Amino acid sequence: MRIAIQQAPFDLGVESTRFAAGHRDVGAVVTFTGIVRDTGNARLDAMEIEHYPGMTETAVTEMAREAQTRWSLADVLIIHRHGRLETGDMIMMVATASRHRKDAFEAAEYLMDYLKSRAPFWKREVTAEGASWVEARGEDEDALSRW
Amino acid sequence: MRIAIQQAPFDLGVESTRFAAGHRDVGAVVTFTGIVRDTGNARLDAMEIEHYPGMTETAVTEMAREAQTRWSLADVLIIHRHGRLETGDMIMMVATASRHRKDAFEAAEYLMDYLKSRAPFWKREVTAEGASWVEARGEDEDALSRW
Amino acid sequence: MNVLYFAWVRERIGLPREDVDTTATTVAELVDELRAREDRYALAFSDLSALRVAVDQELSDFDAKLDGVREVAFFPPMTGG
Amino acid sequence: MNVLYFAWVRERIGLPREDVDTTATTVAELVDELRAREDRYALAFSDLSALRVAVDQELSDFDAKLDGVREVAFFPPMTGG
Repeated sequence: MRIAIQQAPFDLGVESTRFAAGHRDVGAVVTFTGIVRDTGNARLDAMEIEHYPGMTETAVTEMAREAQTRWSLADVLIIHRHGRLETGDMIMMVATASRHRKDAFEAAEYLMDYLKSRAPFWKREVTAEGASWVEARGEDEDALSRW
Repeated sequence: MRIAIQQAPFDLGVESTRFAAGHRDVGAVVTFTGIVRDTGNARLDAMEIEHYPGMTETAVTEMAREAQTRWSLADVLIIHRHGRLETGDMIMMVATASRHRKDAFEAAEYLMDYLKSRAPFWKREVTAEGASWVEARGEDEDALSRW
Repeated sequence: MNVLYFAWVRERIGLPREDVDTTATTVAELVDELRAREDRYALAFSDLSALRVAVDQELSDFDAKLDGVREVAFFPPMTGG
Repeated sequence: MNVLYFAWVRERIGLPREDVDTTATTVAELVDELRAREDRYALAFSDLSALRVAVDQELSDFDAKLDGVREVAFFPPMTGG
């Protein structure tokens, strides 16, 4: 298990390759990558991500441990950036490894749902018209009820 | 959209990076990678994958097109190998890109469910005790009913 | 008619493909003709529920008509992914 | 008590963190004390349903006791991922 909360960019290719290698008992690897994209109305100049140092690491580690108790996982990787990002930049990634695809998919979705609504990150979008905090979406909160 | 049915290995890192880059409107990329693993009882010497040249390409392309009509996807990638593979070798990968994570996850799971049971590949496991064709699992067939 | 066999169907029949002269109008009739040939065919086609069929490279079923069809393939349930 | 503010709570109050002398026994009492201080606090805490609270870096609620607690944080619903 590896958890990294960092300002620096990460290399999806390197991380995916390293994560998928070296397990004799893994048949399925799922990765999710979150990328900064333009929002509906305005072209984004930047996305700023604030977080709660200390709590972030604890909360994210706890999510990964919980996923490992709920599903049969050989490994879990979570990388989440903070600071100022631009359109096209990778914000975060999750990877799960398991014998079977069902466990790998479900655990990755579980982690994404919890990272969205329970990890202490706050996104702020900066456009030509000004900056505004991204509001939590009801459907993201609702997504937690399936677990 | 890119579909590759090939004997040659592929580089998950290179493919993931290339796939995730260069879309202004993509917020979510999901990848699934299938890897040869030892089975329950015996240590695997090799996995041999037979396929139906011609039909394979058509069937897999059709699955990708169907996923694009069912979900809002910016891009789809499917690579599937055939021939002789060893434990730890990557068999195949699927990648989906979308604005939202729900579409990317669901489309990747849909494609995996269909590739498992509707793409003309047949796996044969070679162990010290001999070779045997992998039997289709009822639960894989059942998985199709959710779509 | 170009007839193809994959996986254990290919192994049991001992051929990956063959050209078959047939008057069959459906896949089921073609199967009956093949079964009547030799034991290895009878064995390969002994349990149709364990077989799948593609007609002109599209997944089909044993009731499918063979009008204008050029290629029929028989194989076990697929195990891709 | 070390009190932290994040995102628009931080912006409204104008501080990322402060040391607060308090006799509050619950988070709700601490909020009442802060509200009474100045308009910017009253504004930040005007709608508790729009706020979340962490007690010693663990997600909690406004009824939580403050016995032995060293750090309380207020912030809007999280938007990670």
